[in-house]
Amino acid sequence: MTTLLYFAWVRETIGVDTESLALPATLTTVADLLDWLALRSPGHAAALANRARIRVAVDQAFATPQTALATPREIAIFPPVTGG
Amino acid sequence: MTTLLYFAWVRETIGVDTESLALPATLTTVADLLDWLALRSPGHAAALANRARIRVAVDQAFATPQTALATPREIAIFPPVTGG
Amino acid sequence: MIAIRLQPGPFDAAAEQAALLAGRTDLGAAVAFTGLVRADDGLIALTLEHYPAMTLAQMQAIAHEAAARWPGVVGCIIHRHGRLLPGEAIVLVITASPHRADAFAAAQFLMDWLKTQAPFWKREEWADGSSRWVEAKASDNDAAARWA
Amino acid sequence: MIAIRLQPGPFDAAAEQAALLAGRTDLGAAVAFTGLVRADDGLIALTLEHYPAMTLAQMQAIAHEAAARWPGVVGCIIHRHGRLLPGEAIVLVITASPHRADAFAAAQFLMDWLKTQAPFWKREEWADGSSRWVEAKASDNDAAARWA
Repeated sequence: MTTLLYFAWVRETIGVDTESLALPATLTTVADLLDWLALRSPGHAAALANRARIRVAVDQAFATPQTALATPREIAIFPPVTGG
Repeated sequence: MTTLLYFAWVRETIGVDTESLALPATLTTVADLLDWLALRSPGHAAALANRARIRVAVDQAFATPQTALATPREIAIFPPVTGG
Repeated sequence: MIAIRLQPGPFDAAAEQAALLAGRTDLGAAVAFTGLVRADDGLIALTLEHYPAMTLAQMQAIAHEAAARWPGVVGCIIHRHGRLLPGEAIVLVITASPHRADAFAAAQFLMDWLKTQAPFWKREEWADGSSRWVEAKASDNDAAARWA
Repeated sequence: MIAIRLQPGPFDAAAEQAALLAGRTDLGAAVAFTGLVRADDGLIALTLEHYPAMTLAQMQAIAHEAAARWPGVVGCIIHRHGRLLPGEAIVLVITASPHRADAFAAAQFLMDWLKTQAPFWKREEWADGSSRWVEAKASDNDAAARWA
């Protein structure tokens, strides 16, 4: 099982802050994961509609759409950061 | 009469911090003034020997060797500044 | 060594700088940057959400990067989270070094990277009851890109 | 508005910054630069001589120039004179503005110009009883030249 974490408006649009999912072995990259997640609910679809506004961290390291998934324990999905 | 002020090692080498002098009308630029002052004493000559290390302010505004003297009330002579 | 801290409450910039300089007489320059909540027309509060498991690790990585680029620099980063009111301080970056150029450069680097590499998100609350998430700024990405 | 002050005694950077930010909620960034006496091997004190009639006028001119270049910046410059010991603060520059880029730029500009345009001279006293006047640094002239 992989823990999915959502932050900021991604969290609000999806409607939950975390979920635990068994990722199909067919998902090999971050882009594959986002495509698959978008099918889970209208909220997921809305949150992930514009991929340019989405950032992903795999096991707490920033990832790109091309990043390989291997066997992640924790994947976070969020908007571009705005701290500081 | 014009007030001459000396600062830092220029002051120490000349041996006084101020003097009041009647400048000859033949002195038309700051460079002329430095040539003339250098003749006043061995201390003046030593302080003004290396003109690259000398800075001048005429009536409290930075000047160059080419600056015209007009009728200054106060001329300060000092090394490059090192504050801050 | 650039220390990091994450906390909901306020910080004392003067005490932090005094602690950093204590017993040191090799430091000729100290730069303290404070980021504050601006009250743009009608803004009543800002809430900083963050990604707890990743935030400190990312702040540490940013601090290490600055220490590697400017070995003579010591400093600290303190970042707040939670709900903050206009005028309150959000972030403190202090850098100190023998000469001023390194302290200025490291402080700007730390802020540019914190803005673009640390997992914080700001939500604005407005007087009319609405709220919105702050959009990332292109100018922050440009600022961070100059250190590439 | 960038206020200036010249004094022999110490300053309280935190109080100065608090006064600058008081009642302002349009300022998102504050930069405080402190210049300190470094104790290079065997240095026991630094004495800052200055040109009283010209110093404040020149500090004022530098402050006006910064205010003209960065109209949104408020701040202060406090410069000490007289005899200072290792670790003591010599100069404080604080700048605050809506966004951080202007505050950082104005603070660096003010320091670069103070170093090259304000009539101060530093004399070093050494443990062996000798003393010498600090030479102007080419790096300070280079730093000032970038604002030309």
